[in-house]
Amino acid sequence: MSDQEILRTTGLTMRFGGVTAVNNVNFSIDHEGELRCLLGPNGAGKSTFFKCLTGQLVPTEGTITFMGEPIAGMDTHEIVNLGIGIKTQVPNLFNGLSAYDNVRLAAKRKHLKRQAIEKTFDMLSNCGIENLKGSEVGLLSHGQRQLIELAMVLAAEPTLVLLDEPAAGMTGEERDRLAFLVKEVTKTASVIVVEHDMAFIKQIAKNVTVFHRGEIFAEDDVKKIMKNKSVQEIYLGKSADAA
Amino acid sequence: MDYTIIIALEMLRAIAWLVLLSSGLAIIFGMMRVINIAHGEFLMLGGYTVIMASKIGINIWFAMLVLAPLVVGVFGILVERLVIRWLYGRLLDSLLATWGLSLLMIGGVTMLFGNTVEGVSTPLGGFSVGIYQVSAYNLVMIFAAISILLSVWAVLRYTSVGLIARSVMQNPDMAQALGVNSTFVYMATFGVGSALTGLAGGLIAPVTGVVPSMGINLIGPAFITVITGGASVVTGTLSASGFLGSVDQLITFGFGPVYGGAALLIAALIILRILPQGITGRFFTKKL
Amino acid sequence: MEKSILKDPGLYVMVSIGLLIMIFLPIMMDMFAIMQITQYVVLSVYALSLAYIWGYGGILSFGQSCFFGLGAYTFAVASINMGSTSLPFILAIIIPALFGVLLGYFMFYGRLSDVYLGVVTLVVTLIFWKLINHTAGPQYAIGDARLGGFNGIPSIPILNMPTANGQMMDPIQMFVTFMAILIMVYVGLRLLIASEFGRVSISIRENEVRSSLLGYDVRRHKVVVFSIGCGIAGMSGAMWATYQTFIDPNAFSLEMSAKALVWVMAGGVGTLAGPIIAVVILQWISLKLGQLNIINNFVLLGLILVPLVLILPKGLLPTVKQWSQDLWTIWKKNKANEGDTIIKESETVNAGRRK
Amino acid sequence: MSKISRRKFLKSAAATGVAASSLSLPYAAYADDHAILVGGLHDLSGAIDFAGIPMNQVMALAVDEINANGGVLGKEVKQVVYDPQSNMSLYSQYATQMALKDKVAVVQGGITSASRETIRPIFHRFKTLYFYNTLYEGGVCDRNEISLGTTPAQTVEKLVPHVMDLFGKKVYTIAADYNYGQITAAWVKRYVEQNGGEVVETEFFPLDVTQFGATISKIQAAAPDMVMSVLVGTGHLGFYRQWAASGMKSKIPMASTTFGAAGSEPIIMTPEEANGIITCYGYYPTIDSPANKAWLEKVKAKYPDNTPILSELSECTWEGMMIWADAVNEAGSLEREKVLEVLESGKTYNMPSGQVSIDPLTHHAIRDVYIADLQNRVFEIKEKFSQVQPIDTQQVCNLKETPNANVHYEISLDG
Repeated sequence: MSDQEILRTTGLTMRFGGVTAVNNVNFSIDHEGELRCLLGPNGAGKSTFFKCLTGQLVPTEGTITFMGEPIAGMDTHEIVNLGIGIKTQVPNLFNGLSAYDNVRLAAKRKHLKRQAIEKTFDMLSNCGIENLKGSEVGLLSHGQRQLIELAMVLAAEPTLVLLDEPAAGMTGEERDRLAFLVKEVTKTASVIVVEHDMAFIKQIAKNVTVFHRGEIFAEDDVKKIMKNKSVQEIYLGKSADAA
Repeated sequence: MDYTIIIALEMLRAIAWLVLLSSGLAIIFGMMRVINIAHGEFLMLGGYTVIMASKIGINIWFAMLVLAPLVVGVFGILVERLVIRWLYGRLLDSLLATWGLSLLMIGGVTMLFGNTVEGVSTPLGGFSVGIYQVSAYNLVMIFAAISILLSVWAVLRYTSVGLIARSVMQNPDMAQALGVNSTFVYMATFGVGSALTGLAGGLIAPVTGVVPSMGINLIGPAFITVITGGASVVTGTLSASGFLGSVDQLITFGFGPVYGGAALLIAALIILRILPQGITGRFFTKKL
Repeated sequence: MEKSILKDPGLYVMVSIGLLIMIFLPIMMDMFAIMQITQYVVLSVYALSLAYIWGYGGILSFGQSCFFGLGAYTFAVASINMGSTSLPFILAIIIPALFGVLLGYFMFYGRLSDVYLGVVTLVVTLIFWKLINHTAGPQYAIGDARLGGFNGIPSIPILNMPTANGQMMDPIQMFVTFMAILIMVYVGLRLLIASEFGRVSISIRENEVRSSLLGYDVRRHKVVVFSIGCGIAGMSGAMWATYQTFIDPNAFSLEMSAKALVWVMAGGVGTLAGPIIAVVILQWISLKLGQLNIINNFVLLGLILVPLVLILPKGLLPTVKQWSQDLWTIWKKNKANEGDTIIKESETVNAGRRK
Repeated sequence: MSKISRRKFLKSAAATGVAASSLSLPYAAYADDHAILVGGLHDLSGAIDFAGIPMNQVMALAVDEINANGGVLGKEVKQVVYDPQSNMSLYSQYATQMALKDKVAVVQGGITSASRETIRPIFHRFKTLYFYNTLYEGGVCDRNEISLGTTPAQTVEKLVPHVMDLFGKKVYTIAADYNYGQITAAWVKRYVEQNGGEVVETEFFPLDVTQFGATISKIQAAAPDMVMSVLVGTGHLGFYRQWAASGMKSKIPMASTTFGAAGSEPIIMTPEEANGIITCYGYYPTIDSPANKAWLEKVKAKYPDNTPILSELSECTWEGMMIWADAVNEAGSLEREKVLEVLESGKTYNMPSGQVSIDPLTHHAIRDVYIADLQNRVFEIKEKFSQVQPIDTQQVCNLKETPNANVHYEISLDG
């Protein structure tokens, strides 16, 4: 594993009119293969943070460096082509196309025609959704759509994978598959996961960053965070008990 | 000095003109996302109502202010029930259907009333500003535009009907879930939009040539004003009419009507490029 | 899964029909009918330009006539000045396509979408219409060609044969040439749509955000799609100009734009053959109406259009396809019930496009 | 003083070449039942149907009249009517159809100059005799076309001195921004200056302009003695209304060569708005002659309920049919060449509008021209000028020298 710093944000701030959704966030992923969980109540700014990273939003202030290159203000497709892949909160798919076509469109970014097709089949089988390949994705369940989107993200072989609530709507079986996949991914890429499901977090993560009101509230080992009283107060309360 | 006053008056009138032309369309488009290509023909219908009414001896003010909105409003509800209600959420189909409707209306009015009907003359005379003569009717149009905007604003802001309308505008599904009968709201909205259009058509009847094809010259400016204004009915209409009307008149005074018309279009283009959601998509977002 | 466009029977059926018409119509029909049909051919090319960018690129242009008009005027001005017609015809493709790149850059890089995109194209068209209408005075001339304002440009040369002696085409030759162009445009677009480029277009139409999240440059791609459509529209404008030997600002009119929308919508968005069928049917109806003089023709046209939207919401071709599939299913069921051998299900054609 | 710019258009005579030579030419316009077919091509729906419908009605009346008098060459005449719906591509299709399929003996029609320039080359190419019966900007030079309407030189020459005598020498011209408006405005300027006056301003309006507030203010600032209007179309109707609404109508008088040309404006406008506008045309329904009165009776008898609004356009359509029928009967043949020879013989016809003859050099009408003052929706005729020549077209066109011409010259006046 290389020690090159993957991602760093400095003073990252995003304001919408009078609302500050992300406030002065200094965040970094230091080495390849790191898996980081983002926690925080709804509206804490996690999804906005992701959108800044992928260029869907242009941050009001601050810098973002990815693999040593400043990317704030670049276009989404340029950032993505540098190697960031995102699975959005609500699966964002080509609803009218088949699962196969969806994944292949992603695979094509990295591979030539024949390899792209191989890659597509690999990804479909890795994600356990081979049986869905001919289905129009608009008609599938939420969990299935999550997996398809994941397959698309991975098919493009990104350096940094952003996963926004990947386990939502999944059956137990699908979630286990997901946890396995995420671990597989960390062999070649870094991963940032936004998740509410504490059981799932424990299953996959070591380091956790807690967002609150657009700022980084705490950043620590997952076990310590779960014992952190103030974190529990603002967010974990119930989930921690349940876990 | 007199000339300055005249220019200012003409600008106000030009703004009022755009407000009158577009407010009905703004309600229908802003609240229902239905593009009514037959809008120009709705205006024409308002104009014809006034002409036909005054022909049989009805007071022109009554015809303009009561009959025209009534007739076109009822016609609008009829159109909504027969055609538009099948097309909600299908923006483009509504465009195609209303295009057919506009042809139908042009032909229908020609068949029923003929294409050459005796017009009504402008009520009120002129008044003078220094050496200049100005039509007093201009003031009526400016006043009518202000009243329309104020009443739409007041209804949306202060009445429960307005609240319901706003909620449907924001999120039709949610409103439905809260028990709002959105079918009725849509019908009423289309009716009100049509009635306002009828009122406008009635009001412009004395200052334009009322012929079946008159709508063709009116739909363009109305449509552009609405889109440039953005989603908010009152602020959008006002800001877009204000901006486009002023540009049009200033350039017309300076360089002639060709360039005035072109300047209006170019101004709209620039606004849409800078503010892709129209003026109120960016500013005044919280306004009505 | 991977199905080649070349295995799509629909393509061959359409091309064969086209070739048959091209070869046999001049033998079977009189000159007048041929000239009528030439008009449908020209307008079909125009309809295809919008059918492509809207149905397969998700770009809704209310201003397709802008490029139609631009092509027509380019051809008129260039051919009047040059005398020959081949280069002007090519210019009539290139100039609208280049203008399409400019306008596309302006729109797509301004992140305009949806109905706002429509309105910008509409406004640009109105500007052209206004300005070209303003060119009545003698000072508005490009070389030997007077723009003529509202009255338009008369006496536009008829297309020359592309052969060496460069004779002017007679109506039959013009028909055959235009039919060949239509077939080429149709096949070209089908190939383009089935290509990788076309698949990306469709992915952008389906989901713009996801496409950019996969690293596709959505805006650049849209500009390219748009300008291809503009080039085709421009070419159809040139065909129109040389067919009529006359062009006026109506080429830039909203009506001309609206017609393209109507044809594509009536024929079925997301098909190419549908809009062609719609052109033929609707133009034929309006032609026949003008000869009937029963009641006001605008009334009749309206009475046809409004129910059309209500009855055929998906457009002609997709609806007919749907019906015939349904019928097929019912027929199959009956057969099966009668105890016959089950007919092997023919796979539905799905070469890169959505029903 | 004036220079006629003969802009050399590529002749669409080009079109006559290969295309026509391969066709059999239709001068025998017999239908199956041996009636002679005549084509009528007028907008019967759409934006200018107010002009087209009366023209079509009058044409039908003329056909009846011809048949009542024994038809043409002893055969019945039948009208073929298509409605181009104010749509140029339909114009071109129907024109082709009339020429090639119906093989009509003559076509009457086309209203706007655009529609005429769409169909004229088609009739020229297929050698189908064509009558254009609308007042227009002048300049058509085509032996196949007979243009019966007045041209600007015919009306402006008479109108300008008349109104300058009445109102004064300072003229403000407002005109529609297209060929007819531009050319007429140029003639207005020329004749105003010839009569020792001055055009203080000439303003052009696109046809879709509906708002005239700025112009009304500008006119007031310029304070002319009179306004000369060459406005056309439905949008421009707004000018007269807004002009009257501002109270200017009683202060600055107006003259026009377009107001009420098709007869509809005086009805759409109220008398308060339109009274006192001085116009000049080749025909008014109020012409006090036995021929006109008898004709009005005929129109009324055929259309008791839907009586058409009569104007120069519809009256010229009548002339077109009657002149054609007379020429065919005199030629004793439907052959275009023979009919044209009769038409070029300089014969004078007695028409409701007065004396009409066809100038053999330009194929334009030499006709009587009237000036009228509009009062309470009625044109009161003030002055009559006999046998006015179409001098504008005569400057650019000589069909004796160039019988194969197929051009629409742009007549431009410098200075």
